[in-house]
Amino acid sequence: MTLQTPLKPKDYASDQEVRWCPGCGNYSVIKAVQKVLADAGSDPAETVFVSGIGCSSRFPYYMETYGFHTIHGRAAAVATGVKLANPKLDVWVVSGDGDSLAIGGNHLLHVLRRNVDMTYLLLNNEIYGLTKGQASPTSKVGLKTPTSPRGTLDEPVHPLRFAIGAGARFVARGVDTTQGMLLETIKRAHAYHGAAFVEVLQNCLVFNDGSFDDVAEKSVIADRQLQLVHGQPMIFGRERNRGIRFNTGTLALDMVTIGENGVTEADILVHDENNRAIATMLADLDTTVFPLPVGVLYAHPEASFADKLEPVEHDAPTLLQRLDKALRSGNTWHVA
Amino acid sequence: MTLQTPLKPKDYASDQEVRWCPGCGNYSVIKAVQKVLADAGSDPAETVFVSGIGCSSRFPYYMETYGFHTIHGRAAAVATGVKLANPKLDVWVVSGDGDSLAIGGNHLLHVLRRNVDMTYLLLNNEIYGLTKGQASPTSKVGLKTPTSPRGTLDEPVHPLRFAIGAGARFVARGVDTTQGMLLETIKRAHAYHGAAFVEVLQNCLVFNDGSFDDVAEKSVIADRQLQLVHGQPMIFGRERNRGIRFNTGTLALDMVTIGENGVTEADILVHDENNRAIATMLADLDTTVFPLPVGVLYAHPEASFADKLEPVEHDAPTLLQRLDKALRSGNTWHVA
Amino acid sequence: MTVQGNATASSTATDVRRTVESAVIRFAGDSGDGIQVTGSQFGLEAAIGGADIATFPDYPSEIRAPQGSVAGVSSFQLQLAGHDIHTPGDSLDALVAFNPAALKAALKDLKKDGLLIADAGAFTTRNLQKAGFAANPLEDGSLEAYRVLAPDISKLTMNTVEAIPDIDSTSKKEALRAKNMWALGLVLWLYGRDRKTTAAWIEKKFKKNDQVLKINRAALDAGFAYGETVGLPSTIEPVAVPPARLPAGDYRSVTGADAIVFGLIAGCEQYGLDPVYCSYPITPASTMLHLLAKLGGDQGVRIFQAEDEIAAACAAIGASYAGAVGITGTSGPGMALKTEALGLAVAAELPLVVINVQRGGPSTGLPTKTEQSDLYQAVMGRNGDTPLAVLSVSSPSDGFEVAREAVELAVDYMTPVVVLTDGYLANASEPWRIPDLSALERRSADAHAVPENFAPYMRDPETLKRPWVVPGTQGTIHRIGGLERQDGSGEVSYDPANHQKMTDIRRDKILGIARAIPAQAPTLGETTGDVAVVGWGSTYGAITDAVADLRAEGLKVSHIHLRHIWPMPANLGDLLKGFEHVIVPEMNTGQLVTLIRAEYLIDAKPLNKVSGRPFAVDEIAVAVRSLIKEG
Amino acid sequence: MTVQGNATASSTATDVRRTVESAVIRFAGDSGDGIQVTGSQFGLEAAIGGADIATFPDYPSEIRAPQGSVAGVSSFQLQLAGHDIHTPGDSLDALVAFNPAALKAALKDLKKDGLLIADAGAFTTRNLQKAGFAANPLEDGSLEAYRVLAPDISKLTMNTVEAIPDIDSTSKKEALRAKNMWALGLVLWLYGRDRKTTAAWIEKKFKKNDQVLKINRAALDAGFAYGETVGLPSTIEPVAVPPARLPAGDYRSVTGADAIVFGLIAGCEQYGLDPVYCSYPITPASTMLHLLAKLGGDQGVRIFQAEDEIAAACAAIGASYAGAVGITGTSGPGMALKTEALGLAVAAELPLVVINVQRGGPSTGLPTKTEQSDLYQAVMGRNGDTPLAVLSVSSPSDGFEVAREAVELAVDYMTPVVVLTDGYLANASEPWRIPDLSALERRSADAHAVPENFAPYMRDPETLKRPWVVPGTQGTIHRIGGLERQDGSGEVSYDPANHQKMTDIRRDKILGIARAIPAQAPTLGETTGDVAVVGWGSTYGAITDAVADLRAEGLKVSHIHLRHIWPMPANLGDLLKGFEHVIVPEMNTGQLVTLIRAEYLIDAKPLNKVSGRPFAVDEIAVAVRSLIKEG
Ligand SMILES: Cc1ncc(C[n+]2csc(CCOP(=O)(O)OP(=O)(O)O)c2C)c(N)n1
Ligand SMILES: Cc1ncc(C[n+]2csc(CCOP(=O)(O)OP(=O)(O)O)c2C)c(N)n1
Ligand code: SF4
Ligand code: SF4
Ligand SMILES: [Mg+2]
Ligand SMILES: [Mg+2]
Repeated sequence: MTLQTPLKPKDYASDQEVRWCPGCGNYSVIKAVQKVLADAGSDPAETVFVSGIGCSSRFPYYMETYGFHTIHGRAAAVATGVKLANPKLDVWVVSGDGDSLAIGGNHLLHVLRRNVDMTYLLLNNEIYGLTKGQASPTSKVGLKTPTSPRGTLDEPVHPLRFAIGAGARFVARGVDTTQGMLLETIKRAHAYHGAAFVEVLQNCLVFNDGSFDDVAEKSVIADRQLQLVHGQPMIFGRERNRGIRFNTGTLALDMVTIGENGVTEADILVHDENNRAIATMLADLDTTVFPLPVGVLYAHPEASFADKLEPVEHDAPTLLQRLDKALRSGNTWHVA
Repeated sequence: MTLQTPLKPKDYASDQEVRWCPGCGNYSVIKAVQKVLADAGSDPAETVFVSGIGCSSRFPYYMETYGFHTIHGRAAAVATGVKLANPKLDVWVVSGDGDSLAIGGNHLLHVLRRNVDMTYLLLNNEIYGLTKGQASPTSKVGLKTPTSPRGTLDEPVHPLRFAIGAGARFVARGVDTTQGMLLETIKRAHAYHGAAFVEVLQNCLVFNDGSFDDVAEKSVIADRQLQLVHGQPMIFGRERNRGIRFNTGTLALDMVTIGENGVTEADILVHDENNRAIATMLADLDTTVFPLPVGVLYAHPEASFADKLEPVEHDAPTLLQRLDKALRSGNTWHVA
Repeated sequence: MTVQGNATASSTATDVRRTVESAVIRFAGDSGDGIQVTGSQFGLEAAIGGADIATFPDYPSEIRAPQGSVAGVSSFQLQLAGHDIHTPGDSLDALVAFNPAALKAALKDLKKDGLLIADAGAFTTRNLQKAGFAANPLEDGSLEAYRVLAPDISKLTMNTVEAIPDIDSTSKKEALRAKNMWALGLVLWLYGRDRKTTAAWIEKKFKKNDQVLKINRAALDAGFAYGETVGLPSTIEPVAVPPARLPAGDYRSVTGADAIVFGLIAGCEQYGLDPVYCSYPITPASTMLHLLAKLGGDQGVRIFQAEDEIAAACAAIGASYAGAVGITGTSGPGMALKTEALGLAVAAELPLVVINVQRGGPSTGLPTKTEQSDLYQAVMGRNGDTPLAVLSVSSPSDGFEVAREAVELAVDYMTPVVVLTDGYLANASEPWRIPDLSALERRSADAHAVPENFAPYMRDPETLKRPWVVPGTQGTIHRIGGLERQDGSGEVSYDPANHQKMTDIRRDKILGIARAIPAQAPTLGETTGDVAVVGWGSTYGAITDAVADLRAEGLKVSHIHLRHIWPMPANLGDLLKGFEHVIVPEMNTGQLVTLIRAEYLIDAKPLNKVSGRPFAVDEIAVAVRSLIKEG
Repeated sequence: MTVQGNATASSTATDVRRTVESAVIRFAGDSGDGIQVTGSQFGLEAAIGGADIATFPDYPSEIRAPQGSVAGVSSFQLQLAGHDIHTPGDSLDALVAFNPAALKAALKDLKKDGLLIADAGAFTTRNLQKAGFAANPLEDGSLEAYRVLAPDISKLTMNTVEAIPDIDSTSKKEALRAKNMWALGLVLWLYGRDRKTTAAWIEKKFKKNDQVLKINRAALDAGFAYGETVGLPSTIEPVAVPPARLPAGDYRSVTGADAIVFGLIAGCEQYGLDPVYCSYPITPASTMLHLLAKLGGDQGVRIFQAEDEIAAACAAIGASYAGAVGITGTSGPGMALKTEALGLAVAAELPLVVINVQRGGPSTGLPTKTEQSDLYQAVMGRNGDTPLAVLSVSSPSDGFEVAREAVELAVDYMTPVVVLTDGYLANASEPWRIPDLSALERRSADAHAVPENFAPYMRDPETLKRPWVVPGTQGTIHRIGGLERQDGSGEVSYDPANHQKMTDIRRDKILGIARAIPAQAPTLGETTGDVAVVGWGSTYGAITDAVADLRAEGLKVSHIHLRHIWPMPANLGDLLKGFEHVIVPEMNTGQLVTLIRAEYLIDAKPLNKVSGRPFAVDEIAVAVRSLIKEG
């Protein structure tokens, strides 16, 4: 439901004191979300934020909407229940990398494959913030933390690759330092009908400061981020002369410079949100070399969970008659 | 450890009465596994089968090796613990589609991304066998079961796609009706150093009979299965004249006939186990139209979990001294 | 199909039958032999014919346990009687054994001089071996203590099938599978029951396969005719069981699983709320999910087969949060997985109904066997001081009332309510008078009403419940969660005094339920006496029959059966103090007895049985007698 | 670094100080103010100087709770004394408040005439407002009851830093963060402690940043010098606390978390087994994982940070199955998630040590506050009849012995053992005499020995444990799992009689531990009397001090503190029956008291406190006195 008299972004902010560290990346996410809701004219009373546990999961407290701060890793499952009971509600899940991909990995898998109608924000700071800085499943190899004093060993989970593998129909990425693109991406996700998955790279300045500097620092954004727009060539760079090409020899993506080695704009791959194979390759790019793809990698509208739900009869008197009928179906007999 | 005097496949069968329904697809899997162990000269005493709960998870009882029939969905986690305590053991996990992808999805994700050294067999019958035929997360849309009397609605999880998305370094598929290929595939998996994931299409003749007939029935195998061999072109068909081509226009895989429309063998895509993008496309193929890829889709050797484990000091007297040192590190003082 | 019951139970007017007040019959065979179907159909015919019945289905946990093995025996026991009964009976009047393994497993329960019907055709050397018989008991004289009727049922069935006109040869091969119908026909005749309902059931079940339909129909008739026409030995006489004097009304048969499902729906309808049932398949709880799936949206029900029990519990909590009645059903190990989520429901103070169909533990344990060993888990198995209400079901049909009440308590107190039933009850069936739904109390017209001066954790002064104001409501936006909250405002609070207060409120809210529930009365017997036999759950039938027997002996024994496990009825302590001895039979190592001892400091004695099978009436009677003797 | 303690505690020989037997001091401020570090360093200096100490760190659950707010106050309380002490003290002799919010939160605990040190520089209008003060309490006369010392610590610190030669301007901006060191310096001087250890700590901690090192060093010295040289008002006199007469030996300071870690390692080494610690981070259990990670393979330890608590428990079970000692540590909600896996460990009869660092519940509750509300969960919180052993820790250093014993019981009985500690104990520290490891008993040389005629579920006749024969052993191949198993052979078994037997064995095995553990003796007082105060866990200190006080009044009160929660010591019932009254103080709504009542039918009375804070000594004393008065 949208409002007749639209509200301002700040009207979506609750009166609760925000308890994130000053400078935390979460601030820019909540700002973007409030703007998205305002732009969409969303009715706060019809909007629900569900979260797990973590710094990121405090999100609902700061939103002037309905909110449920549940238990670690289970927001997706609770949100599914909310949809089951009232498919009309606008449901958001906000979760951290630990919450979504350590303890909550299974539920995330299943909301994505079921295409449960929700906007799912995974605030990825590659660390356990709330519990004071342990390695998370997205921590880069070698990160020294209290649980990995000599550096982590395990290959991290890659949120976008995981989401695509789980069968997600909407997969996107944003970065806390790139407000405009983040806003656009969340707006697209919110407008998507089904499970819209957005990973947001979010700096935790206390326990993992600068983990994304290499791609997220303001000064490098133009060169180090590939802003994806459906139907547009994958061009990036301060001079807008660099691009991504599909190499038909290696069957892999290449990084090229327009005007060099005979490369022209026509050689540049045009982004097609509907191509899952290319989305996978984009998600797989080694971003120490390639730019970081941001925006909507994959979007493939399909019937959502709520669309497929069996209609439910609500009218009590009718129901009573139907229950009576059910009780009397099959073999019955009368005792006089 | 391999044996000096090799054993026969039947030596790996325990004296337990097998309690699968006569005709169950699990029989051909256990036969293949016993042969793989015999061929590898595996020492039964150094071999451990860990399973969850389900028909498939009864597997360890029928193997003359160590075995642990654990709880539903947790075999991967238990097996990880076995590796932690004794990295030398040859660890297998046998699990069902419900066990691995409903309740156990999260642990499967994490053993795959950590590359924990084990051969993981997911016996996929697209149904909950042991609990009498409810829909599983891999059930095809529309399947009528006691929990979906009017047909399932949710899009299934796709095991191979999931495994690749989870960061698996070895991803393969076998079919219960294709013994030879199944044997070869499990052999490759067993030989792989790290987490080797094999999906086996396994017919449950009681609750989901014929779910794979369309690709697995003996008579259609040649035309409906694409047997992948590293370095070989992707050719299939009774006449070995059909093939898979990479279409550089659509950036997708095509099905072509050699000798038609100017297609020659040179146009056929050569299977490269190391190309994750192609593996993803193969996993994604719509097998109602395309043949079912079987064999090793993706194999990318990398340091395994056990390789990376920190060495552990075992010698008790030394340890005692070291503990004493630890106790005395930092600030201590003496009271006379 | 409604047939007129209470007519003469026998099908042929020419029969001259001895009347017996009750009979206990067990069908036993391979799991592939169709034992469960045979038993159910017999029960149905008996019930429709006016008898009271109680059934006990028992089967192995493998889908196809090894043919011919004792471990693979599936059985179905039932008692039919011309009066009100409560158990499927201790020892058997008749045993129908489809193979040697079945005989091996069940013979010890057959009464001396009881009737043994065996399929001689199945007593092959191989089958005898598999069952561990050195010689054929049908031939070696070892069954002399019983009345044995051992036709070659297999062959007789084959012959019958051969004789059907137009039967094709592939179907003939399948004919042996109809031998259960042959046996059913014979037993129906022996006990003077009709076979119309079974005939109709065959028509419906095999309507897509005319050949199989004919085969089953013919086998049923042939078995029946065998009794009627083949001269049976004089020791084997047909009997009649008179109709039971049940209260007037329309009846159906329900299993414990069915009754709970209907009760849940009825409970929600009282409030005009939708049930949302979220579950993950697990034996023996799945049957509830199956029935709910079948009933579907038509009954206002939404079901959700979750990815695991954690998700099921969490989705149910989400559904309650959004205004439906979230329900989650499971069995022991699944209940263990829901533990953390139940804590959230307690902290968030949301309604939630949890059905736990207990089974043999620990761990995977004995999945298809019954036990009552999850009481501790239900009452105390959570982190923190996390009280909730616990109810229990005493008989298959009792599930209706208990499930209905569970919904009421959940909504009226904004709390999770755990309902304990068990594998025995879930599968067992009994005749049930269909309740008059129009008499259902219509409760609080708007469960989601916004109280004046709304605050999320304001309290109803009577029940201490907080208001259930749901997302979508204008003007009451708020946030809840599992962190401790300020009483009233519901804001997150770390204030020590507030935590103390909230902990006390949560405890008092649940304890306060004791004021709303009826005082405990004895099920049977006086309110004082020598021995109180205190039970809960499915021991009901065995205890009540045992107490009836003891009272018939003139002993001052009463049966006190609890529906309300937590909180316990307010008068329970006083009631129990009126007895010299208190004994608590439980199918566990002593769980309710611990609560009673701790609450009332009464030296209640445990009587425990943990064998995966319900108590026999006699086991209880013996224990009570020896208690009286001792002192 | 080892320094010689027990020397004169004061640093300057010229001091003339009044001696006090003990002092209770609290540092309080914003979580960003470095309160925990300040408190720990003070404690360390006090301990090294020969005092006994007990500490109580307390902090909000946000990483950076809102600056200046009462909810954001972090505090660190400690008692130092010239004698053996057990608690961080009830009321404060001195309070160091770094801002108005800290004053607001803590003032109620300051004794009349107590010393209040406040940073006047932080009492700005804005901060006063945030803390909810209408006027500045430092100026409005409202603090007359206290001895107030309120220098502008912020400014004094800045001035000090300004005066350091070669200090750069960016570092100057950070200088304010050193005000905690200034305050620490002053308090160290006031209580006659040294500052050498702190100086060395600063050198080490900031060795990579010379500027910050100098700043902190200078601030520490300046605070100390302020006391020494600035004429303090005569009401504020420095004091000396004499050294405590502790048993001779080498000492270190340990937190409860440290002690458990060391105990686990020592326990495993007794058997020559490797500890494999599998865990998922959760407050307040993570610190154990951190220490174990640091110690690493060097100590024979393998750690595994699992994807969740279920995986952690299962991996630990897998590790035990493969021959290591599987250990899993967590806190309440994580413990809830492990429930199902614990059932598997009980059924499979594998050793497993589970450490539960209890925190405020239910659900997420009060993650950084302490509570003892998981006892029910530990003893009874599983599906099925699923007994295991439960131990509890009474003081920070007690963790060593308890963890060691937990390993012993797990291995000697092939069973999971749950160790209950809590958030208060895990974070609190005390001086600890480093144990003589060479005196550790070397136990059963080969824990994995293959017994003669090996069968997986054969039993040791004494302990009833099954043999721990691990994969990799030749000639003993077998399979285990969570389904019920045949006694002896360990094959899957659905046999009713066997299930009964196995259930009884599992119960008796655990109850049999009672024969192996020492009889319960009173911690303080006689074995009979008027009142037994029965405690467990971290209430130890408060109870023992309260009982000491009561006994000093001549009352016949004893303190009985349980380490063994399940099974309880064999003589406990008899012991308790020797008292007129039994009272059980617990930081929950009454859990141990339920067990005691049920076991012994003794009218034990609960004394409950659930505010997230430990009992005060006086709260217990008052309750006991009124019990005596009443009855
Ligand atoms: C069952 C359970 N296990 C563990 C915890 C402790 N815990 C709280 S938040 C968290 C992880 C936080 O990391 P993340 O999800 O990445 O969120 P962030 O704080 O980084 O935003 C953990 C382990 C818990 N609350 N509950
Ligand atoms: C915690 C828990 N939940 C549910 C079950 C019941 N259960 C046993 S096996 C199974 C699923 C079986 O399906 P699958 O894993 O596909 O194995 P299959 O029998 O098909 O081989 C379920 C739901 C259980 N044993 N434990
Ligand atoms: S700890 Fe990190 S993630 Fe958490 S609020 Fe602070 S900066 Fe943000
Ligand atoms: S039920 Fe299906 S999967 Fe299970 S043993 Fe039978 S055929 Fe195999
Ligand atoms: Mg994080
Ligand atoms: Mg399956």
